[in-house]
Order: sequence, then C-alpha cells, then structure tokens
Amino acid sequence: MDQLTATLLSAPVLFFILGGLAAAARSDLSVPETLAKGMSLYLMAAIGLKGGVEVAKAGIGTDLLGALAAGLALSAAIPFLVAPALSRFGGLDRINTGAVAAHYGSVSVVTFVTASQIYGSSGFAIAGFMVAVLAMMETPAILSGLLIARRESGKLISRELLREVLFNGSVVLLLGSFAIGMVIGEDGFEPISPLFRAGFTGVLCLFLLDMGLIAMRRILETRALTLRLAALGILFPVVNGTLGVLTGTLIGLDAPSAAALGILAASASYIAVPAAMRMSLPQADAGLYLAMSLGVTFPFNIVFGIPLLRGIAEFAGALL
Amino acid sequence: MDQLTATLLSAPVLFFILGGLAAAARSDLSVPETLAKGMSLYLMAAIGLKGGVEVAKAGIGTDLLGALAAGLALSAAIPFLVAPALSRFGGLDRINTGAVAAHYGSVSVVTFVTASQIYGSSGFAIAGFMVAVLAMMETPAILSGLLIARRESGKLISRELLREVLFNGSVVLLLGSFAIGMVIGEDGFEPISPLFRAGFTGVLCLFLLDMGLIAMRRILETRALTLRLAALGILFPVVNGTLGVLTGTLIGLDAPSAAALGILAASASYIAVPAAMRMSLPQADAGLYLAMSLGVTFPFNIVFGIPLLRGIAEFAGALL
Amino acid sequence: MDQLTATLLSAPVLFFILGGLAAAARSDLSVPETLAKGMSLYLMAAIGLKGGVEVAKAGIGTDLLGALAAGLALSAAIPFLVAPALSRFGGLDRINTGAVAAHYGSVSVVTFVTASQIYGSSGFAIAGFMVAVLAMMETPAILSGLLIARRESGKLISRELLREVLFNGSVVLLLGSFAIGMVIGEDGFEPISPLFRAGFTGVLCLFLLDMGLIAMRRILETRALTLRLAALGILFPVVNGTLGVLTGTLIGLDAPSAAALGILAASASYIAVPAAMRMSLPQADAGLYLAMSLGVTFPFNIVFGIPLLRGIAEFAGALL
Amino acid sequence: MIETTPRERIEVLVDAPLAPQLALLAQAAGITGHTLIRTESGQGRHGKWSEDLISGATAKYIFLTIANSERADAFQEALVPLLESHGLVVLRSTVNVVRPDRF
Amino acid sequence: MIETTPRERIEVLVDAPLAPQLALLAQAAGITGHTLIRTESGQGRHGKWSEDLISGATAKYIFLTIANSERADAFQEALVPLLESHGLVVLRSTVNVVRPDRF
Amino acid sequence: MIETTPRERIEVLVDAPLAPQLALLAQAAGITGHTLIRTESGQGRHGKWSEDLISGATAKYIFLTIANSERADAFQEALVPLLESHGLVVLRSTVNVVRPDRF
Ligand SMILES: Nc1ncnc2c1ncn2[C@@H]1O[C@H](COP(=O)(O)O)[C@@H](O)[C@H]1O
Ligand SMILES: Nc1ncnc2c1ncn2[C@@H]1O[C@H](COP(=O)(O)O)[C@@H](O)[C@H]1O
Ligand SMILES: Nc1ncnc2c1ncn2[C@@H]1O[C@H](COP(=O)(O)O)[C@@H](O)[C@H]1O
Ligand code: NA
Ligand code: NA
Ligand code: NA
Repeated sequence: MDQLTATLLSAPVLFFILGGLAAAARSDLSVPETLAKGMSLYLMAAIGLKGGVEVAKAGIGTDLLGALAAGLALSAAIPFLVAPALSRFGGLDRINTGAVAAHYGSVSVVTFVTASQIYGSSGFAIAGFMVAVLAMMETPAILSGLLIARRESGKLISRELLREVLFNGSVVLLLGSFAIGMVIGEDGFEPISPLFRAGFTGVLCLFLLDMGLIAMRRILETRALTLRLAALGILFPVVNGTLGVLTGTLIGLDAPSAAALGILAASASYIAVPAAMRMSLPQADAGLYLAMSLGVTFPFNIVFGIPLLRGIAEFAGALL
Repeated sequence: MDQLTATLLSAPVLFFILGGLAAAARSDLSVPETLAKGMSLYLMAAIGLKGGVEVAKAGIGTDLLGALAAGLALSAAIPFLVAPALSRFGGLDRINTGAVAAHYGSVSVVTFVTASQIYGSSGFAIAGFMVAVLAMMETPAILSGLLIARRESGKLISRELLREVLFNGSVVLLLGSFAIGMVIGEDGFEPISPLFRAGFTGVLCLFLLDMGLIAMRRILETRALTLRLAALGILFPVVNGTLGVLTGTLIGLDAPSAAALGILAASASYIAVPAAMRMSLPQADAGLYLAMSLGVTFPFNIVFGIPLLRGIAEFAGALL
Repeated sequence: MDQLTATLLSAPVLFFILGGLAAAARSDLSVPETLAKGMSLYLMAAIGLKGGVEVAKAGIGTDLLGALAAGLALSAAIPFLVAPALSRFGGLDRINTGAVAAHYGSVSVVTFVTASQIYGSSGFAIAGFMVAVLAMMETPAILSGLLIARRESGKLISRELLREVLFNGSVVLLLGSFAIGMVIGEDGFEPISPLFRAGFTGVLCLFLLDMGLIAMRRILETRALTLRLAALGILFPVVNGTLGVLTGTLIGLDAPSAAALGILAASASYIAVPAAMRMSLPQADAGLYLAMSLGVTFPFNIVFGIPLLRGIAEFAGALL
Repeated sequence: MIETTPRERIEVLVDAPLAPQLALLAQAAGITGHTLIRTESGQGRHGKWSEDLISGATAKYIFLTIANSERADAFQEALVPLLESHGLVVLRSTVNVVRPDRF
Repeated sequence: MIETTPRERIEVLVDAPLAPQLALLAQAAGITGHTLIRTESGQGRHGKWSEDLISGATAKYIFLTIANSERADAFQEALVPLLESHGLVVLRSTVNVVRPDRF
Repeated sequence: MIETTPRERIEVLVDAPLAPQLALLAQAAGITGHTLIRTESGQGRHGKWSEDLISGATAKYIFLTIANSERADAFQEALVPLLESHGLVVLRSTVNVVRPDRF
C-alpha cells in the first residue's frame, strides 16, 4: 500500500494522471507529436547509456546471459499464452489475435523507465544490464504474433520485416546507447550526465503528461474496445508480470531486477510493434491494439503494476 | 533607471531584442513552431510547479483568496475598460473591439514568467500563489469580450466555448502543475528540479528569441494596425498595469506580488484568447489582435513594463 | 594516435558512429527534422554565448582582428583553390563547381563545436573569440562560389542574396549570442549556464546521432557522387585544414586556436550554403553538394580531421 | 479495367480552430469522412499567414472531402453563411473513385 | 500559349508505414515519380485518426503520382487487392502537365 | 443551388527556398493569393528527397493557386524558364469556385 502511495505521489505519475484528467475533461491541451517522439528518443538514449555505464562499473556477470535468455523466451512465448484468451474470451479473429498478442509479448520502454525511476528513487535499484534485456524483448514477439495470425502461410517473413525485427529504431538506439555507455564508462559519462541523468526525471514527467493525454483519448475515441478486451488488458499484465517476476527470481536475479523482468513481461509495446503490425498485418484493427496497449495496459502498469510487481518480487525473493 | 538597465541587460531580454533585430534586418533566422510550442508548455509546467512547491513550503494564507478574487475581477473588468477607447479612439467596430478587449483582459504567461525571473534574480520574489492567479486570469476575459462583441445575441456561450474557458490547455497545465507542485513539495521536486528549475532561464532565453522574431514580423507584416491602435497598445499596459499594482497593494499583497498582479493586468494574451476568438468571433481580424498583443504590448511589457511596474509597486508599497 | 583514440571514444563521436551504423543497417531509426533544427539552433546559441563570455573575461586582444581577417580571407579564397580540382579532376561543370566550392569555403558549425568539445575536454582550449571567426566565415564563400559559377554574368548579387550573406540565420544567431555573452559576462551567464553549458555535450551527442544517420543515408542514396569526387571530399579537408592551421600559427594564434582555424578551413557548410545555393544556383545538383559536404567531408572531419589538425597545430606551434 | 465512378471532391481552406465546425457541417450533410491536409503558409487579400502553434489562431488546413453530388451540394449550401465570416476558400471538382458506395 | 498535355493524377490516402509499398507498386507499373503529402488528421467509417509519431501506426499520407493513362491503369489495377486490407482511399482525375514525357 | 464558376487550379511542386520566387511571379501575373502545402518526401528521376530542415535545401512545397485562365496563362508562361533549372512539376486543372471575383 505504501508502494502504491509512493508511486501515485511521484511527479511522473502525477503528470500522467494530469494528462488523463485533462483529456477526460476534453481540454485542448496537447503536446506536439514531434516533441513526444523526441522525448521518447531521449529516454531511450538515456536509459541505454545509464545501463551501459553501470555495467561498465559492475561488470556483466553471468546474470546477464540468463536474463537475456529469459527475456527472449518470455517475449516469444507470451503471444502464444495470451492468444487463446484473445480469440476465445475476447472474440477476436485470427489476424487481430495475432496483432494484439504481439503487443503483449513485446515491451513498453516508458513503463520500464518509469519503474526504474520509481524503484531507484527508493533504493530498489534495477541492475544496469536489464536495459539489454529490454532491447532484446522488443521485437521477437512480432514473429510470434505473425505466426499466430497466419499459421498456414508459407512466406512468413519478408526481408523488410526481418530488418524491422533486428534493426528496429528503438532496438538500435537502446542497444547502441547501452554499448556506448559501456565503452565510455563513468568518466566518459560525466560530461553528458547533466542532460542524460539530471534531466531524466523531468523529461519523463513531460512525456508521461503526453502519454496520459494519449491514453485517455484512445479510450474515449475507441470503437473497437469491448469490456471483455478491456478486462484482458488488465488481466494480462498481472499474469504476465507475475510470470516474469517468478522467472526472474528462479534464474537468480535480485528482487529489483526480477521485478523489472516482471515489468517487461507485463508491459505491452506501443512503439516497435504497432508500426510493424500496420505493415505486416494491415487488416488488423490499429484502433484496437492501440486502445488495449496504450489505453488500458499502459495506465494500469504505470499506476498499479509498478508497485504490485515490486511487492511480488520482494515476496518471491523472501521465499527463496 | 537602474531597474530598466538591469532588465535590458538580462540574458532573456537580450535574446528578445536579438530576435527583434534579426527580424527587422529580415534575416531568415527562425525557430520551428513545434519547438516554440514545446518551450511554451515547458515554461508553463515549470512556473506552475515552482509556484506549487513554494506554496507547499509557505502555506497558502489568506492572501491567495484575495488575490484570486482581484485577478478574476481584473480579467473580467479590463475588457470593458478598454473597449470604449478601442471603438471611439481606435475606430474599431463592435466585433473587433470585443476581440481585442478580450486579449487585454487575459494575460501573457511569458510576460509573467520573464518578470518573475528578472524580479527573482534581484531578490524581489513574487509569491508562489500568484501562479494560481495567473491561471485564473487566462480565460474570464473571453466571456467579457464576447459580451462586448455581441451584446444583443441571446446564445452567448456554446458548450464548446465553455470548455475552452474552463479547460483551456494552458489553464489546465498551469493549475495542474501548480497542484502537483503542492503535492510533491520541495522533496518531491528535487529529482525534477534540474529540468524545471536549472534549465528554466535558458529555455526562457530561446523562447524570447523566438518571440522577438514573431513580434517584429507581426509589426512588419501587419496591415491592420493604425498608429492610434499602436498607441493604445502602449497605453493599455501602463493604465491596466498601474490599476493592477494598486489593486494588489490595496488588498495587502507584498510589493513583488502587487507588481506581479500589475504585470498580469498589463499583459495581453497571445495563447488562450486568439484561438478562442478565431473560433467564437471568426469575423474579427486575427492580424489586428495579434499585432496589438504580440507586436506592441508584449515587447513594451518585456522591456519597459517589467521595471516600470516594479517601480510603481515599490512606491505604492512605501506609501501605505 | 592517442588523439584519434580519444576522439573515437568520446560520447559525441560514438553517437555519430552509432547513427552511421544504424543507417548502414537500414534501420528505421530517425530524429524528426524539427528537433534536429532545434538542436542546431541550441548549439549555435550555446557556442556563441560561451565564446562571448570568455571574451568578456579575457578581453579581445589584437589576436581577434588577425583571426577575423585570416578567416575572411580563407573563406573567400578556398572556393577558388578547390574549384580547379572540382572541374578538372572531378569533372563538374561550371555551375556545380561553383556550388560545391562555396560549401568548402564556408564552415560547419557542428564540426567546430565537436572539436571545441573534444579539445576542451583534454585541456586544449580554443580561444572564445574563434566563435566570431566561425560566424565571419559562414557566408563570404557564397559570393566566391557565385563568381566561379557565372563569371561572365553582370548582375551577380541580388538584394535578396546580399541579405542572405549578411543576415543569414546562423550568422545572426552566432554573432548575436556572442555579443550577448560579452554583455552579460560570467555573472549574467550563470543563471543560463545549466542549459547552455551543462546540457551542451549531451545535446551534441543527440545531434551527432542524427548527423550520422543523415550522412550515411546521403552516401547510400546519392546518385551523383563519383569516386573521384569522394576522394576530393577527403583531400580538401586535409589540404584546407593544414592551410588553416599554418595561417593561424603564422598570425600568432596559440595552438588550440590555430587548430580551430584549421577545423574551420577544413569543414564544409551544410546549413547556410546549401539553401543559398538552391536559391542562387538552382541548376546545381543539391544531391551532389550535400553528399560531398555532409556525406564525406563531415564524417571525415569528425573522426579523423579533429585529431589530425590538433597534431599539425601542435607540431607547427613547436616549430615556431 | 477497374470501374471507377465520378464523385465530387470538395476542398476548403479553413482556419485550424474552425476545422472541427466543418466536420460537423459535413456530417450534418450526410458525409461520413474527411481528411485534413497540412499547409505551411499562404497569402491573400488579407495579407500573409503561416503556421502558428503558439497562438493557434492563424494556422490553416485544407479540409478535403469526397461525396456524391447530393451530399456535396448540401455541404456546400451549409458553407454559404461562413464564406465571408470565416474567410473560406472553397474548391469543387470531380474525381473518379473506386468503391463509390463509401462516399 | 504553352502546350499542355492531359495526364492522370492518382491520389491515394495511405497509412504511413504502407507508403513505401505503394512506391514499389508504382515503380512496378512503370511510374517513375511520386510525392507524399502530409496530413494532420481525418475521420471515416473506422473512426478518427491523427498524426502519430510515437507508435507510427496511425499517421497517413497522401501519395500523389502523375502518370499516363496506361501506367495509371496498371498502378490502379495493382492497388485493387490492397483496397480493403489497407483501407485505401483512391482518387483519380485528369490534369494538364507541361513536359508530358516526364510522366 | 449555389452558383459556381470554373477557375484554373495550378499546382507547382517547388523547392522550399524557391517558393518565394513563385509568389513573386504569381503576383506579377496578377494573381493575388496562394497557399503552400506541406510535403514529406518524394522520388523522381533525380532520386529521393525528404523534408530537410537542417540544410533547408531539399524540402519541397506544393504551391497552390487559383486564378482565372488569363492570369493562369500568364503565370504558367512565366514559369517556363524555370521548368528545367528549378526542376518544377506543374499541374493545371479546372475547379469550380464560389466567389469567382476573388480569383
Ligand atoms: N469521404 C471522404 N473524404 C475524404 N477522406 C475520407 C473520406 N472517407 C474516408 N476518408 C479518409 O480515409 C480514412 C479512412 O476511412 P475509413 O476507412 O472510412 O475509416 C479516414 O480516416 C479519412 O481520413
Ligand atoms: N510522376 C510524378 N508524380 C508525382 N510527383 C512527381 C512525379 N515525378 C516527379 N515528382 C516529384 O518531383 C520531384 C522531382 O522530380 P525529378 O525532377 O523527376 O527528380 C520528385 O522528387 C517528386 O517529388
Ligand atoms: N487565389 C488563391 N489561390 C490559392 N489560395 C488562395 C488564393 N486566394 C487566397 N488563398 C488562400 O486563402 C487565404 C485567405 O485569403 P484572403 O481571404 O484573400 O486573405 C490566403 O491566405 C491563402 O492561403
Ligand atoms: Na510484455
Ligand atoms: Na491583462
Ligand atoms: Na571551410
């Protein structure tokens, strides 16, 4: 409960709520798309750099390999886990099932970033290498989603799609900044730390303000979201998040990193996957998958998922 | 005189002058609109947060209520004060009179922000709660302006317009950040203070550079601005500003806050009101009201109004 | 060699390389144009301010006049130096020769900024007044390029073009910020230093990330660039840069400032000149001059030119 | 060959804050869809304008809608009172569309 | 007077991520050029959309291409299978151009 | 029914730095108004381009102007020398306008 209050009263989450309230009151407040894109690039570069710098300090260790493998498995597997619920309980056809499932297998960078800020500010510090896991989990789910959508089809992956999976902009930026952080280390990071470390939480506030506006507007304008699908949008993060935390705990991650793996499993993509789905499954309803991932799951994770998964991770860690 | 020099030699005002000179020399220097909008959002969030944090420290006190009431009264009344001059001396028809008058009743966030930066940097600190007064004064003048423009008309306010008045983007952002600042207090503000406090004056410089360009280009390109209207654009801030300072002094505000109320009364809107007027009084000449508010009154206030109203406030405070 | 390693391992250059690699892998990573423009404005304002503040501290001295004269001469002369190579060895017609030559006479602000960051971080500090030289060298080359392109033509310079040369946006911003820096001095700079000094290297990283993307995409998409022209794009910075360093050393600049004059001579414009050429020599191939200046010379300078010219400057300084 | 059917193309240059009103008028005329196109700047008898995100008052969009001639007429009729007050520029022409029942 | 020649103007409203595919189809139909025009927002039977740079999924462009009628036919034919799946709006009309050999 | 009158619609794809020159030529031809429309990118015989705010050299606009046929002819005539040097794409068609005296 304390964790929930601490989350709710942190500046980033309050700005997120402000955005949601403004959109609900149909205020004309808005952040230009270009700036939102810029803040998103900034947050990815910053989180990548900070992760890399930490790894340069702490060393990689064997944890990283286990975490990478676990992340890869979760990203590839979660779409198959959620697909039956989407088609049977949610009533989606095969193509929309695949498209939505891909979103849940992938991750939300900002959910991870917000969690790492909130956890970190109370001394519950996620290991730096989790950024690599974040990058690793961005795109494998796209392939799983496509497999679900067109199981029969022979030619699953075009060259274009493979490039999207391997060299997707956010994957490249996250991994690239991570590598740069590892190369430059704490000393090389010092001159850029005012922008990338000191400015970080403030930019996160402004970005979450915009995300609050976007999420609420998605919910208000959606035509495709049924009550059942909205319920799944809340159930999925709880189930997948718990699965992620337990996996993390079992492979020996410390509690904060296990919680982070939970956050990754719980969160749904709204950057890498939607564009890929629009390209590969144009028949799927973009309004639907964005409403679920941005309108339902993202707010749930920011407000409830972050404290919840920390609680589960601390509990699971204590059991072992 | 010292105050004037101090104002003129501060970095933000120098950048404003640089923008004006560049536009006068018809340089192709320009700041993309999207970035200007972003800086404007940033400045509003920052000023709101800082005001809220200060109130969290200092408590609200009874001053706030008096100041809010005074602000509301000034915003609603000033359009009626300036309207006769606009129509008789300025020669405007009823619709344009109403549209221009609404601008003068409302406020300019950046004039307030610049004043608070310049005053604050010489220890003449405006009370935090004046940010709430600023937000309060943004939109009531819209209603007064409409009353002036179409006195007969029965259906003055559409639901759309009411939403614009109550939930205008800048009102929501100012009040929302103010509330967030009050909730998080000094401690919660600390992690975001590098962006919102340390970065503040620098962003103000870049924003005023753009405002200098915009203001000068407005003046150079306007077709609607007569000499008489330009004279009113200088007279209004002096008269309304003095009125604001005196009101503030009489209701017991300290000198800096009384000067701030003067700044609010003296300044004319260029964010909330123009869009509302374009929507509600499309027949009014946008070129005219933007030339007066952005091209004449804004520069006058930035350069002369800020030191002048401080002088009046110090004088009035000493008299009482 | 140490210098090269230090350059290659600095965060800004690593981000530049990341951008290049991402574009080479045909990743969809991209920075919105508006933000790139904003960062470019920021970098110019910051470098101008910092130069001015330093001059306010150190005084102008007689060096400035010599350096300004040398810069002017280099900017005006280099187009004539490179033109024969472009037309004879490169096979360009008169118009394209003039357009490309103008780029090499002018300068690249970001190459200067990167050099000043990298030099400065190892105590090899460029004098503040070199910013004025940078601004001075932006546009004279435009006139030289036009002379080369249409020697016969009587009416060389339209009023529009003269304004472009004298009041070009980047010239105005650089000189304006420089002047503001001189006026406000160290004390007045202090409140804006978090944005303009502390944030500087970080913004440079993000800007160079984008430049890496742009430069590599230019190379991949160009149709006009021949091997011979690409070779010239590498030869020119070496020859012109050496010329600049020697000139600087001869007129008595200290080693860092002589190296900076070399950087200015070596670098090719991609801001002020391309737009002017599009306007004045629309027949010239924009794809060609941007491929040479942005695609070849810019990366060469960032990675190799910066350490190379420092080496030459130290060597030349030791000889004298 | 693909069969195409003529429909009316109406383009209205409109101030950004007034675009939602056009959408309502189009809807009232039975038109189900429209697209807003971005402009950069312009010039007319009332002087110059350019994109303006700060005041939000002087930016303009091109409101594009395709409709059958009946609905197009109704929409154009509804625009008449706004022509002068809102400073609209209204263009109408014919285009061929593929799935005509949509429009 | 300048001589002008009629050519076909095809405009396709298309989701941003699908625009490169249109370019390939146009090329396959022998069309050498196109221009993408920016939109801001729109409304249709599937609801509203507006520019969206974060997810990159719901922004749209107008793909404009000029071609002779033969190539225009080939391109339009190639679009048929995408009409429903990609939610395209396709408009075709005639314009007069100056250097007709370019198109 | 509203009366509409045919007018000429001229669209010119033009490099951003050259757009002001077109406005001057249009003015010289007696045309009082124009609107610049934003583009995103394109492709032609000279390769690809896309919006470019850094160098400002490779962005393009669509210059749209409506005029009566006399002025349209004069404007188009004035464009001839620029067609090759400025790489213009010029389109002309007919639209119906409402207040024809404006154009
Ligand atoms: N009648 C129309 N006129 C102009 N644009 C339209 C029209 N109908 C649909 N559109 C555009 O096409 C998009 C998709 O349409 P729809 O498939 O009906 O939702 C809409 O969001 C509009 O941007
Ligand atoms: N057939 C076409 N349809 C539409 N736009 C075109 C066409 N051809 C050329 N363009 C545009 O004109 C620009 C210059 O064309 P070009 O001179 O052929 O390279 C291209 O980059 C396109 O934006
Ligand atoms: N002849 C024209 N062709 C294209 N756009 C025009 C024309 N006349 C006016 N406009 C546009 O309509 C706006 C308002 O026109 P006006 O009411 O004449 O100032 C102008 O700023 C232009 O953007
Ligand atoms: Na997930
Ligand atoms: Na006021
Ligand atoms: Na040079």
